[in-house]
Amino acid sequence: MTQPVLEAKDISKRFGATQALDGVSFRIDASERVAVMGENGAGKSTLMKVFAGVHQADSGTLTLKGEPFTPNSPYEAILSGISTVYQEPAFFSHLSVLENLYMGRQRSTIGWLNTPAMRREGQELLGRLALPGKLLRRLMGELSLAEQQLVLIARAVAADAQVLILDEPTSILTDTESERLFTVVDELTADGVGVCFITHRFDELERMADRYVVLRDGKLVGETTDADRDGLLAMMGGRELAPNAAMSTSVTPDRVGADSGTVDQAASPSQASIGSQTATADHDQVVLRVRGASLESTFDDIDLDVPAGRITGLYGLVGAGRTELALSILGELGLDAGTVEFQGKPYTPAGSRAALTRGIAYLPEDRKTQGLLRHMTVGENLSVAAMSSFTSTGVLELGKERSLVARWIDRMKIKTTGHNAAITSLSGGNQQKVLLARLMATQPKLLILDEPTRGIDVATKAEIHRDIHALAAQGIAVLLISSEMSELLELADVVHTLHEGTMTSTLSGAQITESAVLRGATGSLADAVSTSTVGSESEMGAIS
Amino acid sequence: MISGILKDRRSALIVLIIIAIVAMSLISPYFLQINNLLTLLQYSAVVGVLALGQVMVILGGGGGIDLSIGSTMSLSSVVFGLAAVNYGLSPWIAAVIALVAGAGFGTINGLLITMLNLPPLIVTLGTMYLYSSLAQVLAGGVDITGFDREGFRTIGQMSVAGVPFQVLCILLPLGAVMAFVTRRTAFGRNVYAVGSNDVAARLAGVPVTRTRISLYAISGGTAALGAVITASWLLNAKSTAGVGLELQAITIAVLGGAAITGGIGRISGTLLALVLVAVLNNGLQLAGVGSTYQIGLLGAVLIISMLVRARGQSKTLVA
Amino acid sequence: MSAPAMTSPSTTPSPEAPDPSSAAQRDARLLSILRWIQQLLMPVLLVVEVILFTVLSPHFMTAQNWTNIAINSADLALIAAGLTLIVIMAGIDVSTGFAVGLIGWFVATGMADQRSPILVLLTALLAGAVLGLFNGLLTVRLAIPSIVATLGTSAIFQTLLFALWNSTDVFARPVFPWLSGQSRIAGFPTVALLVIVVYLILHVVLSRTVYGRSVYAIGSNAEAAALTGIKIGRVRLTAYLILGLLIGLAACLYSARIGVVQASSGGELTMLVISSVVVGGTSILGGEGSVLRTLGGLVFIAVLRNGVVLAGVPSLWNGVMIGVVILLAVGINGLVVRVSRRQRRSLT
Amino acid sequence: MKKITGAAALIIAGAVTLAACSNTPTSTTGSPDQTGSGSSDVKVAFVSQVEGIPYFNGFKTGGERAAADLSITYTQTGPAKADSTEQVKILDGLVSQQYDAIAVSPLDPTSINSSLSAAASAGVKIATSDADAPESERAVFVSQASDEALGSTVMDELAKAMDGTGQFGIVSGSADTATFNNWIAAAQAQQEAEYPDMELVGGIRYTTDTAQALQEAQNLMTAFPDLKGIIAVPSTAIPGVAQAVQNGDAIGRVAVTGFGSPQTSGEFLESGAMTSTVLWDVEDLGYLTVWALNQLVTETPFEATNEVPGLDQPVSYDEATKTLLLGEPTVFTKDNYADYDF
Repeated sequence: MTQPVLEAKDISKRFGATQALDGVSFRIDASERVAVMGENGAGKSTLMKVFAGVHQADSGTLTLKGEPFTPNSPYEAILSGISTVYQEPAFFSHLSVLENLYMGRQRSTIGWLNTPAMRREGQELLGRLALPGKLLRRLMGELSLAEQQLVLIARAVAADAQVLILDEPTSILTDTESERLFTVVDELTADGVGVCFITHRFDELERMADRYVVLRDGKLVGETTDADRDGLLAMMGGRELAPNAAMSTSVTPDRVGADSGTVDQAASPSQASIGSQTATADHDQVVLRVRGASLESTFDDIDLDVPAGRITGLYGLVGAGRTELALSILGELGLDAGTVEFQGKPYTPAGSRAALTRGIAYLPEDRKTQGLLRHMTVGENLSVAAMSSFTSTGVLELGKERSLVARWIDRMKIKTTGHNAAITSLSGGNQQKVLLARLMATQPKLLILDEPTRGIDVATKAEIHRDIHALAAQGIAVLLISSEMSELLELADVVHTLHEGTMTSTLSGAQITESAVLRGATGSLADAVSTSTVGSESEMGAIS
Repeated sequence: MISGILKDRRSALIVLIIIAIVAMSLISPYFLQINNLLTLLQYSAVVGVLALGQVMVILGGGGGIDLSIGSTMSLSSVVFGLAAVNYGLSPWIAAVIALVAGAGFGTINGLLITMLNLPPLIVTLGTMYLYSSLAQVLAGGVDITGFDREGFRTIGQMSVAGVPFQVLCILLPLGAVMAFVTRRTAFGRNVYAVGSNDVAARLAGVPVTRTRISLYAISGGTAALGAVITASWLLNAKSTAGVGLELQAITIAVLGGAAITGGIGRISGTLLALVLVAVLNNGLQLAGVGSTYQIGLLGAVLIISMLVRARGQSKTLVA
Repeated sequence: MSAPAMTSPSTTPSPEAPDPSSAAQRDARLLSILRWIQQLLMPVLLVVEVILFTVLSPHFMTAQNWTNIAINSADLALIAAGLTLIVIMAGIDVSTGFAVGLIGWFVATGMADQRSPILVLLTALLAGAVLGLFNGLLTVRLAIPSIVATLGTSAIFQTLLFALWNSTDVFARPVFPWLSGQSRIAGFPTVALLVIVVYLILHVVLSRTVYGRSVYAIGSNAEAAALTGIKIGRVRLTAYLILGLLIGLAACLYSARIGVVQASSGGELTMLVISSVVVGGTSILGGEGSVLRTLGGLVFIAVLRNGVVLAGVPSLWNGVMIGVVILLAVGINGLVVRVSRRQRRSLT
Repeated sequence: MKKITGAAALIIAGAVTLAACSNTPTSTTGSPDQTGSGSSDVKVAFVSQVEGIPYFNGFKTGGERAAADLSITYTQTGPAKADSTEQVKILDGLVSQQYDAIAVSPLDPTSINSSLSAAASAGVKIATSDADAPESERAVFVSQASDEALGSTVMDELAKAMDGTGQFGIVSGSADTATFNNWIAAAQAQQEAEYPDMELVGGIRYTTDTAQALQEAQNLMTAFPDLKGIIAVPSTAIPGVAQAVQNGDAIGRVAVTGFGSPQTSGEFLESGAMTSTVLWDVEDLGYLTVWALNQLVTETPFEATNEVPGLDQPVSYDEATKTLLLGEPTVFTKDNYADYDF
């Protein structure tokens, strides 16, 4: 335990305007298990990617077993004994599990594959993770998400690593699968391997790690061996930076019956400026009613009511089926069973286009791949869904378009040089505002927001939160899908929790507490032991 | 602002065209003569019309490319010939039939590509064989002649105020219409949105499939238009009318600034690229450089124009 | 690392949801049927084709005719094998035909000038390597989409051939007598054996070596491949080099077979090569395919081209059949992808 | 921008280099631009069917000889591939270069018509040579030999080799070339009239290149094992067909004749894969064409029989069809092909 396997000193890394890592010093000893924790965008994944050679630090030094270590590529890092399972799975869906297991480090003699040996070892390897050996011949693309994850872990385990980095390995695993993983990790550490986890699962902390390290805004803010949830949460939260976005971990705003926001919303300029406030009469009328919605192996028998003027939260871990549920309501994914009613009338989901004309607008989860029209301007991005409002013959009335765009840029306080700016010239937060404005310009009755603040800076996040409040105050029904606890606690009037495709709880008012939400989301309703998390992490902003 | 102008592919093309014109007029004293310039224009009409169709398909993204554009032109030409000769229809009606047929051939491409999610490169490779071979079979391998020529030759042979009819009354209006459609209509906006990011476009309510199918239909229609122009110009319907034109059309589209990945490019750029290629071809023709050398030069121009582009853009891992 | 003995797997995470729903099962069944069709399409079509032509022409099922087919498609086969590597990595090369013509000119001229056959063969291989690497550099290092880059080089190769040819047909005798198609080993045309050897080697390389694995990995997911340390650029360049060398070899066969090099020699090969690869079932989107499939596609097309003549069908129909088969083959691939995607619930 | 201009410079430089070293199929005798040294200002041109094949090289040799004799300027050019559209473009280009007289060997007699009329109305004297466009406004057609004579000669040659009996095949060039079709029709007519024991099998096989011709010939021999002869039509098909006979070890069993230049056929005449090839003295044709163009420019009418200074035999002129006829076809065999340089 004396000699650190991997030691980082003063690591800094900047992406454009974002200081992703700011002077982080960190060590993993041999046979040690370290959990790295922190909120979205805290820099956890970036730090791991510096170790893994994906990113190169702007400053600072790495040492591996006392030797200076500057991996310029993932390959070098792997060769040096740092093995990583990334959060975004990187595998070869056309190839077999066996081929995936050994890609990049095949057993071979002068380029000649020793397949029998790999198959033998592969069997054993899968066995350690309690996977059946016959899986070796299956195509990776045909496996379930959990199986894929386990294969990738097996792959990393097999790499004779000195340091094993696992970025949220258990988020889609069942408890039995997770336990298997921990057993394997135990064996590895017994052999002197250092293991580094990124995790949000407080319930697993003690089983998982010996030491807990907390990052916040790119800085290392604390280290402890005490798995005390509140203490860790306090370190991770560190709310002094952004009082406006104050997360009250225990207090839930109870706004039943209140038309305007409760906290410091009244003074917010955006609230006053977004649209008229005449729609209040519709409040509480159920806009979207879902009954018995099922989609094979995705979600099952979901009932959901989304009332006007309210923010309805939907919480669940990655893979719980939240996004899929939203896409099914839109009609982008099918629906095996169940009924949907919209504004009191039966509604057959038929795709985003039909949904938009009916007044259902969806803000997609992944801004980059599902939201932005990258080669187009801010104005074109903003107006694309509302083109019918400035054309009747198919010919665009550009004057109308300009004023529409200008109005929304102004209302949403989008920081841009204007209509003709390239969308890619905006910061992530402002891009997200454009996408939100895109939806608002269609004057929707129902807004489905899927992770609306993922990878966005704190200040913009607060603005978007205010906007969401204001929209609800106008009478729009909002379905807020989020894996960020603080967001739901702050915004939602009602929170539904999803676990592996089933609705596990519906909480409202004072019932909405972290532990209650988490119990629902982890499916451990019976298990009342304090379980807590801050939500699944994504550092998309940092990558872009 | 100025750097914006300089970065625009079109300004680079204008510079290139000027340089080319100067160079060509030095090489051949006949180059700058009015007659020659008009001839030069005349030949650009057919390939220009095809390039306009091609650029629409490329703009629509999703690996959009139409290798079958030449074959579609051949097949439409045969359809025209059969309608005008075998069925004795007026060439004007036959022309309309050919246009509809061409759009239909394009729609078949579009349906296969969007409905079955197939790579455009391969689908249009398949239909390239299919259409050109069908053209040969239907025409029995020979040209179809003998349709009523009076009046119909207007398209290909007359000129208005010295400017060839097919340029003044077909190519330029078509270019203008397409420029208008792409920049000023909801359909055009949809095209760029689909080419830029089809998933995002779909979620924003853009009819992705319908837009893409329309693009292939347009491409097929322009190919048929090319066939009609050729038929009127040569006064016969050739079953091999479009052979080799797909390369030229793609080259002009890409040279004009259309990104092969979709979503980037302007109709005006395509037209400028067309002028550049026409100037180079015509100048070299006058200088007595054979047409095979022009093909090679076209290839070099294509690669060099991509090099300029590749520098500015991030490299992709996959071809 | 020491691997402590593990107990046999006690818990088996089941990928398919334990409660079977009819929709998913239907999809799964449809998918497996489609996979069957996908696998069997080419063999079945081949058998049907052979039976059909045997019935239609008494001269089809003769040793002489099969020998002709083999000899006439040997050069095509070599290029198609090389192109398969490129296509598995989601690339394409539309310059192969004129590359053959261009190198063919060097071969024919070398032979006409009475150079040593070994020297001519080496020149052809070297020239093939240079052309292949040139394409490779454009697409790999300069990041030009391969379709655009090779469209360009195809035009350039064509022009170079035209310039070198300079209005003079070059008549060539075979580089080595055994390249001519006359030569037999145990009754088999030597060139056919050469093709088989090349295919076996490439098949083994693709399925049994680290390099082959890397090729599939790049085609399947280039970024993930980079993460595992595969040197993507080098692997892709090597593939272009292999293709180039095979083109060099094919050029020797080509000039021996045709006996003359003219201005447009080789041009007809380009699309046939691509068609062979695609009809064989190698996905143009990358990640899957094999040279053996390509061989199947190639045999299908070669037999088709031969059979229609013997059966008295005008050669104008060739394209119709090739086109239909291409669309059929990719259409089934498309269905498989579509159904499997529906199963995986992905948005894109 | 620098890079783009750089690229521009490169492209233009390439173009200029190409133009400068145009040792390409186009060639010009005399100096077209400045010097009128010794030559008069008359400029004539010929548009071939395809650039630079040996056949049209021979034509050029003859044309240049005539131009030198007559002290005029002669240019010959043509498309890279046998493409009638390209041919029309080239013709229009020559008209805008203000040639005095232009002769064309049209690939397609219809599509060239309008350009020919346009040229004629621009004051350019127009002739066809080597192939005709009967409906056009050409002033004269310089005919190498009549289609009938060519067709029957080649059929006679084949019949001689086949003893006037048995199956034979025809491998032609592209289906839409009028001249080829005329020759073949004449050959078929001759066979039907004179050689009833011969039988055309497999129909006419159209091909676009040598490789295809090879394959078609090979398949013909397979499909019809008793095949005794093949007529190969253009110079692109000849090497393919002959090579097929050679590859198939059928020399002596399958006779090959056709229409091809002696140099293209030489190799195979030597090996015996071809028995003969039928054509005409193309150098003489080139010479006659340029002479005729000069006559047109100087507005000298043709006589019924013309003594052309550079040719051995007098040339007849048919007023009704406005056709100058070079003479009878020439049959090239192993013995005499070496005397011809085209």
